[in-house]
Amino acid sequence: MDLLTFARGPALKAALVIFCVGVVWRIAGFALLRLRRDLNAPRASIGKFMAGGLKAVGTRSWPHPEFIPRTGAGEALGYSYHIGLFIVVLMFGPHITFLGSLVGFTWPGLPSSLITIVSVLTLTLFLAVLFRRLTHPVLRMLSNFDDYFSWLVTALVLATGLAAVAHIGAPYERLLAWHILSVDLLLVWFPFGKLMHAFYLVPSRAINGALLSRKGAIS
Amino acid sequence: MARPVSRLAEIPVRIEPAAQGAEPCAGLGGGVAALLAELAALLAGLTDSGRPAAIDLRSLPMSPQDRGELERALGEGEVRATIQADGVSIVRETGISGVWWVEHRNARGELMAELLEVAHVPEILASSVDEVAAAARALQARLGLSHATMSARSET
Amino acid sequence: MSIGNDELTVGYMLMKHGVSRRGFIKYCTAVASTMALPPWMGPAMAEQLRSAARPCVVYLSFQECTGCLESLTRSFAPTIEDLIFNTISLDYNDTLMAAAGEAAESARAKAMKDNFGKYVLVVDGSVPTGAGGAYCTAGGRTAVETLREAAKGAAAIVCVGSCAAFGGIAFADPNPTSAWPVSAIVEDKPIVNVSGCPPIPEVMTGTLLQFFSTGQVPDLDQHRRPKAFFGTTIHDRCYRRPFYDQGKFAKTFDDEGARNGWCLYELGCKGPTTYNACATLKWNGGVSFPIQSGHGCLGCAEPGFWDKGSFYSALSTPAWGKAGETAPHRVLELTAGAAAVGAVLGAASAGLSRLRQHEREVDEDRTRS
Amino acid sequence: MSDSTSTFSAALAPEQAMTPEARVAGAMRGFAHELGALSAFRLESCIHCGICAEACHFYIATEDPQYTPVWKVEPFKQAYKREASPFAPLYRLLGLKREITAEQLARWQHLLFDSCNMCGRCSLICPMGIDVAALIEQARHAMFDAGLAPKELYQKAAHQRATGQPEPSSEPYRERLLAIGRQFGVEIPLDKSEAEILLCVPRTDIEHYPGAVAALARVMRHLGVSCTFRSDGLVAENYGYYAGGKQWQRDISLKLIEQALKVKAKILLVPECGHAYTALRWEAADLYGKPLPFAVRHVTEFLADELTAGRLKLSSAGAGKTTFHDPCQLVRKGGINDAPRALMQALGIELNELKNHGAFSFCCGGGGGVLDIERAAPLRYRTMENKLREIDETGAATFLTSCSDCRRTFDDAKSHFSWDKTPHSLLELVASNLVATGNPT
Repeated sequence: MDLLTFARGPALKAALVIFCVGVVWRIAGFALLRLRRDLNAPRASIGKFMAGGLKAVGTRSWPHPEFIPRTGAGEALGYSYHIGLFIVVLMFGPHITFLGSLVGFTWPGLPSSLITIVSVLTLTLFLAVLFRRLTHPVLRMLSNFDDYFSWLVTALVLATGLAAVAHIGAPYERLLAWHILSVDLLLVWFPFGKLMHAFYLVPSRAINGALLSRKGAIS
Repeated sequence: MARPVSRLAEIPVRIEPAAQGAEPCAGLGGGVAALLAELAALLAGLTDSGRPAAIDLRSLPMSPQDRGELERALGEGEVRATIQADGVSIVRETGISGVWWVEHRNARGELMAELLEVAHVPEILASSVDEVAAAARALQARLGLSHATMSARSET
Repeated sequence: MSIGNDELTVGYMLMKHGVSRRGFIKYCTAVASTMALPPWMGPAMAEQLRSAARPCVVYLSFQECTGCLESLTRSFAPTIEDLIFNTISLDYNDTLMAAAGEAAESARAKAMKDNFGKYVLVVDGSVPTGAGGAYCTAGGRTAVETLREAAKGAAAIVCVGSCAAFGGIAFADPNPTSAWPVSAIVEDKPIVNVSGCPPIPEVMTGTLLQFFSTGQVPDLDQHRRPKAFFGTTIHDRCYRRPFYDQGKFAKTFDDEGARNGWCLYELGCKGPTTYNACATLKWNGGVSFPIQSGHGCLGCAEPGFWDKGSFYSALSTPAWGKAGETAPHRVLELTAGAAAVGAVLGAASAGLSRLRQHEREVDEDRTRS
Repeated sequence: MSDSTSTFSAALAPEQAMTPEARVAGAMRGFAHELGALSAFRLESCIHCGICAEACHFYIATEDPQYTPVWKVEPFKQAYKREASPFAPLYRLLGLKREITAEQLARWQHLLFDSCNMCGRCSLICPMGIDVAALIEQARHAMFDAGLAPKELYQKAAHQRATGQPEPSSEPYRERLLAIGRQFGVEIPLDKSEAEILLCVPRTDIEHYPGAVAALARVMRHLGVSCTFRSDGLVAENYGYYAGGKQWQRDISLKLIEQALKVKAKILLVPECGHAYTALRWEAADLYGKPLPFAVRHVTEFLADELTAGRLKLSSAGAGKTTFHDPCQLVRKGGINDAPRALMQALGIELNELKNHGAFSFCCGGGGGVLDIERAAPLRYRTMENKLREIDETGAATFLTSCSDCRRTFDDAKSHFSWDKTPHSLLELVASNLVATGNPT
C-alpha cells in the first residue's frame, strides 16, 4: 500500500473514528456534569433571554466599539485567518469533492488560482499569529503545548495543501499523501485540544448572551 | 563605443518589436529572449571550438505568439534543403548564419521533431564517409572498372 | 566505421530494408525528442546503433492478456521500430513467431545460448507462484522456472506492462494466484519497468532503443521506470490542466463541463498521481489519449492501480475498505457508531467526575461535623 | 514570587493557618463544590486569545500580563483538566497536568483578590462568550476553602456572619441609624412587624455617608410606602461574597431574607450598594435553595419605576454639567442602565457621559473587596488613574454615582491624588429635589 492509499484509506478512517469518538466524549464529558437551575428571578422573559443568546452569537463576532481601539487589530487578524481557512477548506474544488463524498451533496467552488492566493495569504497570517503569540506578553504567558501544537497541526495542513497544489518540493502524490495525513493528524488531535472551540463557539456565546440577557444586561 | 567586439557572445541581442499588431513581449516573450541568448552562447561555442549544438523546440512550451516572434527574430537565410527519407525533412538556414531551423516529418507528414541546430552544416545534410565509400564502390562497379585501373588512370 | 562489410550490424540490416542513414538519424532524433534527451543524442544514438551488433531480444509472456504485445505490434504503420524489433532483434516470442512447440523452445534455447550475457529479456505478465507455479506453465515448465533460467544470461530485463512491472491485475487483492512482479523473483539483474496497461508503444521502443545504443539501463525513477518517459505526471502535461487551475471541473460525463472539456479530476482522473507520457506522446501515433477522449486517467502505470479505490472517485476523496464503504450512508453509520462510543465514554467520565465531586463533598461534610 | 508568598502569610487571619496539604485539599473541595456543566463549559471554551486582558483596567494600567483575567483562574483550569474534564483520567494517567500546589494557590491570592474587582468587563469582550468574572468568583470560593482569603475580607466576613455587622463599632448600627434620623430630622422606620418593603443600609453609608441613609428614609417617606428597617438585618453588604466564603455569604444573606419573610415584605430594597445587589438579586435564591417569595430591587430602579408611574416627581437639581459613574455590579452585571439616567433626566441634569459608560464603564477599582485590602492600595491607585482621567475629560463639575463603595473609592482617590472632584450620591440628589405629588403621607 502506498502512502497516499494509506492516508486516504485506513488512516483517514481511523482518524475520522477517533475524531467522532473524541468530540462526543469531550462534549458529553462536561455537559453531563451537574447543572443547577438558576433560582433567582429573571429580569427578562424567557423569549427575551433566548433572543439575547442568539443575538450574542452574532454580536460577539466583533468587539463592541468601546473595545475596538485595543482589540480591533488583534481580532481582525484572528478572524481573517479563520475566514481564509473557511474559504480554502470549503470552496476549493477537491475539498468540495472530499466533503461531498462524505455528506452526499456538493456546492459550487471558487477558481483554484483564487484559492491559492487565499491560502498563501492565510499561511502568511498564520505566521503572523504565531509571531504575535510568541511576542505578545499576554499570549506568550497564556500559551501552552495545546496552543502551539494546534497551530502546527493546522499550519501543516495548510502548508502541505499549498505545496500539493503548487507541486513544490516533492512529487504530487507524496505531497497529496502528506496533505491528507496532516488532515488525519488534525482530525485525531481535534478533540483533545483547543480546536474544539469550533464546536464551542456558538453555544458558548449563546449561553453567556442568554444569561446576561436574563439579567437584562448587555451581552 | 570604441571598444571592439571580439567575441560573438558579446554582441548584444536586441529583439525588434513587431512591425504592427500585438505587444512584442506579451505572453512568454521573456522565453524567446532567453532562447535567443542561449543561441548566441551556442554560436560563440561553435566559432570558438567548432562544437555544434541543438535546441529541441518541442521541449519548450511556446505560444503561437512566441513562435511568431522567434521566427521574426531569426529571419530567413539563403539555404533551404529538403530531405526525402522516410518522410520529408526541411532544413533552412535562418537569418543568423549557423542557426538552422530543422523540421522532421514522418511518412504521413506528421511533425516528429523540430530543432534549432547550431552548426556550419547540419549533420543530416552531409554525406557520411562510409556512404561515400560505398557509393564510390557502387559507381565503379556500374562503370565496370576495377579500383586498380582507376588508380592507374589517374597516375597517367 | 565501415558497415558495408559487417552483415551483423543494425545499420547494415536497416540498409537492407531500405532505411537510409538520414532516415535513421531522423528517427533517432525524434526518439530523443520524445524522451526529452538532449537533441545531440539523436544523431549520436543513430551512429552508435548503426555500428552496433544486431541485438537479441527474448520476449517471454507469463500471466498476461497480450494487450502489451497488441500495443507494441499495433503501433503506427510498418515503421523503423517495427523493423528493429520484430524483424531484426526478436529471436523468441511465442505469440508472434511462426515456429511452435519444440521448434520454438529450441529456438529460444539457441538464442539464449548464442547471446549469453548479451540478450535483452523482455517480460510481459506477472509471475504466479501459487500452487507451485501451476497457474502458468508452458512446455511443462512453470513461469517461475522459465523466468529464472532466462534471466541468467540476460544483460537486462525490460518488464513490459504493469503486470510484469508491478504485478498488475493478477496481483490485485486477493491475488488468487500469488502473482508477483518480475522484480520480486529476479534480484540480480538490471530491471527496467515499462509500466502501463498497456504501455505506450513508443515508450517500449524508445526504452529498448536507448539500451541497444548505449548498452546501459537509462535513468530510472523509484519504481525503476525510465525517467525520460515517467518523469512527469499526466496531470503536469495535460492539456486540460488550465481548467484544473481555474477550478473548472466536469461533474458528470455528460454535463456542460464535460462537453466543454473541463478537468476530469472530480470524475476520478488519476492524472495527478500517474507518471507516464500519455499526455505528450499520446496513443495511436499521437491521435489521442484517454483524457482527450473524455475519460479520466485510471493510473494504470502506477503500482497497485487496481487496488486504489474506485476509478471514478476523485483522488482527494476517502477510499477505504471495499467499494461503497465510503458512501455517505456508510460514513454516517461509521460516525454515528463512533459518536455512540464517544457518548458512552463521555457519560462515564462525567459520572466519574461527579462521583469524585461527591466524595470530596462528603469529605467536606465530615470535616465540618 | 517570594514576595507574594511573604505577603500571603502576613495577609492571613490566624484562624486561616493550615498545612499546605489541607490548603490544597480545601481548594479542591471548594472547586469540586463549584464545578458544574456551565463552569466546565466556560473553562473548556478558552482559546488563550488573551483578548480579555484588553478589557481589564488592571492590565490596561500596568500592561502586566499576569493581570489577564483568564490567567487569574489558571490553577483552576489546571485542576479542572486534571480532576473533572472529560479526559481527566488520561491527564492523570499520563501526568499531563500537575496537581495544584499550596505555593501556587498562595501566588494566585494576589491575582484573585487584590487585582480583580469582579467587575465583569472581561465577560463582555470575550469572543468565545466566556463569563470570566463568574469563573473568578468561583475561584474565590475555592481560595476561601483553602484558607487563602485576604485577612481583611476574611475577618470582616467572620464578624458580619457572627454579629450582623462587618466590624465592631462604638455603638451598634441600630443606634447609629436612629441617630442619623435625629441628625437629619427624618423619621427612620425601624422594626415594624409588617411592611411592604424591607430596607437595609450600606455599612459604608452608616460610617461615612449618613446623608445617604437619611436620603433613603426621606424618599421612602415621601413616597408614602410601607417600609421598615430591621435591627436583625440591617447591613446591605455581604463580606462573605467578597471573601469567597459561600456558606458565609449564605448565612449573611439569610439575615436579610429572614427579616423580609418575617415582615411579609413584597420587596427587599437594596440601597446604593453594587455588590449587595448582585449578592441578593442574582445569588441569594440559589443559596437559599428556593426562589425568594419577594422581589429584590435596587433603589435606583425602584425610584425610576415610581417616576414612570407618576408617584415620584422631581424638581430641577440645577447641578450644572454632570457626569455619572455606572457601578459595574448594577449596570454590567445587573442590567440597570436606564434607571439612573431616567432619574437624572427628571432632575434636569445635563449628562456628559464618560468615554466608557453604561455596560462598558470601567470599575472604580474598589469593588470586589479590593478597597478593603490594604496591600492592594498602590495597584488600585495606579488602576484608578485612567478612570479619573475619563471623568476629568468630560469637563463635568458634578460627579454622581449610585453605589456607596464606588463613592468611597473615589473619595479615597480624592485625598490620595488631591483630585478636585467629589463623588455625590444620586439618591441624595433625588431626596433633595422631591416635589409633592398630592400623595399625602
